[in-house]
Amino acid sequence: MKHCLSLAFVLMVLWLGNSGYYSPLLLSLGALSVVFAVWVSHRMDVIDHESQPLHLSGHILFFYCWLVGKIILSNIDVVKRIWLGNKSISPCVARLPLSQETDMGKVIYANSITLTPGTVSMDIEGTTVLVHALTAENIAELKDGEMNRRVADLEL
Amino acid sequence: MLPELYNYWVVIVLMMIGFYIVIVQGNLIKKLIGLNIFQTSVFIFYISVGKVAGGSAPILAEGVSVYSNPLPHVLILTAIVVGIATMAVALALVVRIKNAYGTVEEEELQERDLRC
Amino acid sequence: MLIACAVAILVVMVMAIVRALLGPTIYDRILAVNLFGTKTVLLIAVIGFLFGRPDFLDIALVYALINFISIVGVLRYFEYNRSEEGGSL
Amino acid sequence: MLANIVNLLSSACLLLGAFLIISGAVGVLRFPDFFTRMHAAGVTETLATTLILLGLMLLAGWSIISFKLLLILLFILITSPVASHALTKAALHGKLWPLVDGKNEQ
Amino acid sequence: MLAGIYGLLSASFFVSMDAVDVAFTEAAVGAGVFPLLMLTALTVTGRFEQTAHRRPRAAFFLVLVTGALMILGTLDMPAFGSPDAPAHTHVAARYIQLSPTEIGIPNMVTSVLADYRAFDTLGEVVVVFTAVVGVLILLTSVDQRQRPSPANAVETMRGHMILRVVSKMLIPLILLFALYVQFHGEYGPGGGFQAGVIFAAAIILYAMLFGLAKAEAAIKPSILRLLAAFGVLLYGGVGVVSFLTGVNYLDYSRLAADPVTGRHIGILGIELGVGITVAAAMILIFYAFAGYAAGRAEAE
Repeated sequence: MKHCLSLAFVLMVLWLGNSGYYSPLLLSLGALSVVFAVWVSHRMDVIDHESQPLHLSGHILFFYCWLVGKIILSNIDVVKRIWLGNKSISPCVARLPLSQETDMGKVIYANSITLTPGTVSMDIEGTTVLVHALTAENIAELKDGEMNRRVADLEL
Repeated sequence: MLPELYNYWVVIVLMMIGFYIVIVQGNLIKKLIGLNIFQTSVFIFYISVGKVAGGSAPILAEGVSVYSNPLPHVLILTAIVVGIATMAVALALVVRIKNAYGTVEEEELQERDLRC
Repeated sequence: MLIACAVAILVVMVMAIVRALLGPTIYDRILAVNLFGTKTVLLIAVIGFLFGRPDFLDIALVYALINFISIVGVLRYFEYNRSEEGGSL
Repeated sequence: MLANIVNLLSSACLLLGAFLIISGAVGVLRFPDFFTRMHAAGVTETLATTLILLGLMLLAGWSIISFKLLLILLFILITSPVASHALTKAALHGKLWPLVDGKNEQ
Repeated sequence: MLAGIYGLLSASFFVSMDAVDVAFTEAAVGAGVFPLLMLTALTVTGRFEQTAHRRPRAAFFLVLVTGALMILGTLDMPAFGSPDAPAHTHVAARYIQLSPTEIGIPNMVTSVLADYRAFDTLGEVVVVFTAVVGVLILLTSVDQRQRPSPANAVETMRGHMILRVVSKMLIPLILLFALYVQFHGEYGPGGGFQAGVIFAAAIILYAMLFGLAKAEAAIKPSILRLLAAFGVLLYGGVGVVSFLTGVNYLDYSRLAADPVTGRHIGILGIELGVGITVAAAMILIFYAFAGYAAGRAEAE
C-alpha cells in the first residue's frame, strides 16, 4: 500500500510536470490516468520495495553527488585514452566481491560501475560481480572498495 | 531548379532499393523487409510533399504564421499504425507457411507446390 | 552553438551507422544501434530548440523509452535463439 | 548580465558535450574489441548527454521544458547502464571473450 | 539475422529524415514495435540460409529503368518546400485557417484526424481491428493442439536482476506517459495511435521480462479482445450519438451547447476509442506471435 501511494505520487508529479495545462478536465483525466496506471502496474505485480525503494536512506543523494564527480574524472580519463589510441589501453577482467545484501543494493552498485566509463559490470553471480575495465588502474580503483562500501551503506 | 527536387530522388532511391529486395530475395521475411522499405519511402514522400519552406509543425504557437500541411501528416500517421498491423498479418502468414512447408524460401516453396 | 551541437550529433550518428555496418559481431551492431538511438533522442531535443519549437521534447521522451524496449527485445531474441541452440546440443 | 552568463555557460556545455560525443564515437570506431567499445559508448551516454541536456536546460530557463529535459536525462541515465549491462552480459554468455592483454584474474 | 537490425536502422533512418513533423512520433513508435514483431516472427521461422539470387542482373536492370523513369517524372513536380504546390492550395489551407476557431485545439493534426477526416480514421481503426482478427485466426487456431501450458514459455530473462529491477521502475512510468500522450493529443504531438502503441510497448516489455504467462495472467487476452472491439464501437458510438443529435455522422458540434466544446468532447471520445483499439491490437498481436513461438519451441 505504501508503495502504491508513493508510485501514485511519482506519477502525479510526472503528469503535472509534463502537462502544462491545468484545466479541470485535464486534471481529472490526469487523476484517472494515475489511478489506472497504478492499477495496471498493481495487476502486473511490479509495485514493491524494488520498484519503489522507499527504504533507501536519504544518503542516496549524497552518493549520487559523489558518483557524478567520479563519472567526470573517469570520463576525462577515457576520452584521453580514446585520442591516444589503442596503445594506451589494457583491457582486463576481474571478479569483485559484492557486500550488498539485497538485490536492490547489488543493482545500484552494478549500475554505478557501468555508469562510470572505463568499467562495465558484465555479470552478477551470487555475491560477486564480473567487471570489465579499460585499464588495470580502473580495476585497482574499484578493488579499493570505496564505491562498494558507499553502496552498502545505503541499505540500512 | 534541379537540386530542389532532391527529396523525390531520395524517395525514389529508397523505393527502388525496396523494390529490388522484393524481387531478388527468395526469403519471404526479407521480401517483407523490402516491402517495408518501399512503404517507408512512400511515407517520406508524403511528408516531404507536406513540408512548406519556412513552415513549422502544425501545432498552433505564438509567433508562428507558416505551418506545414497537416493533411499528409494525418494520412501517414494512421498509415504507419495500419502498416504495422498489416505487416503483422503478413508475418503471421509467413509463420504459417513455415509451419506448413517447413521453409520460407520462395524457390523451395515452388518446388514443393509443383511436386504435389 | 546549437547548430554545432546538431552537426556533432549527426556526425556521431553516421559513425554509429559505420560501426553497425562494419561491426564484426552482432553485439557490436546492437551497440551501434543503441548509440544511434540515444543520439536520436539528443538530436530531437536539439532540433526542437533550433526551430524554436521545444514541443518536440515529448517525442524525444518517447524515443528514449522505446529505444530501451527495443534493445531489450533484440537481446532477448538472441538469448532465446542461443538457448535453443544450446539445448539441441 | 546574468542572461549573458547563462548563455555563455550553456554554449560551453553544448560545445563540451559535442566534443565528448565525438570522442566517444571515435572510440567506438577505433577500439579493438566489443567490450572496449562499450566503454567508449559509455562516455557519450553519461557525461556528454548530461552536458548537452544541461546546456539546453540553461537555454530554456525555468519552465516545463526544463522539466521535460530533466526527465529525458533521468530516463537516459537509468536506461543506458541497464542496456549496456544487458548487452555485455548477452555477449559474455554468447561466448564472446574479451580481448585481455593485461592480466586475466578469473 | 542482420535483417532484424536493418529494420531497426531503417526505422531510425526514417525518424532522422523528416525532423519537422508530428509523423515523427509515429515513426519513433514504429521503430519500437516493428522490429520486435519482426524478431518474434524470426524466432519462429529461424535463421535462414541465403539461397542464390535469382537473376539479379535482370532485376537490377528493371529497377534501374523504373527508377530512371520515376526521376524523369519528378522533373515536373513542384520544388521541395514550395508553398504553392498543389498539395497546399486546396483543403489544407482551409484546415490551417479555420481549425483554430472551428475546433479550438492547437494541434491541427489532431483536428484534421479526428474531426474533418474522422471517417478516414474510423476506416483505419477498423483496418487495424481486422488485422488483429486476421492474425489471431492465423496463429491461434493451431495453438489448441500445440500450445503447452505456457508456464516456462519465456524464461530466458529470469536471471537478469538489473533488468528486472529497473524495468519494474520504468513500466508504470511508461504506462502513465502513454496516457499522458493520449490525453494531450489536442495540445501537442500525440493522440490515440501513438498512445496505444506506447502502452502496448510497456506491456510487451513486461511480457518479455517476466514471461508470457505472467503477462497474460495480468492482462487477459480475452479482455483485450473485448477491448479491441470496444474501441471501434466507442468510435462508431460517438458517431451514432452525434447522428442522433440531428447532424451528420461524426459531426460533434451538438454534443454540447457550444459547438467548440462539443467538438472537444467528440475528439476526446474517439481518440480514446482509437487508443484502446490500437493498444489492445498491438498487445494481442504480440501475444499471438510470442505464444506461437513458445508453442513451437515446446513442440520441438
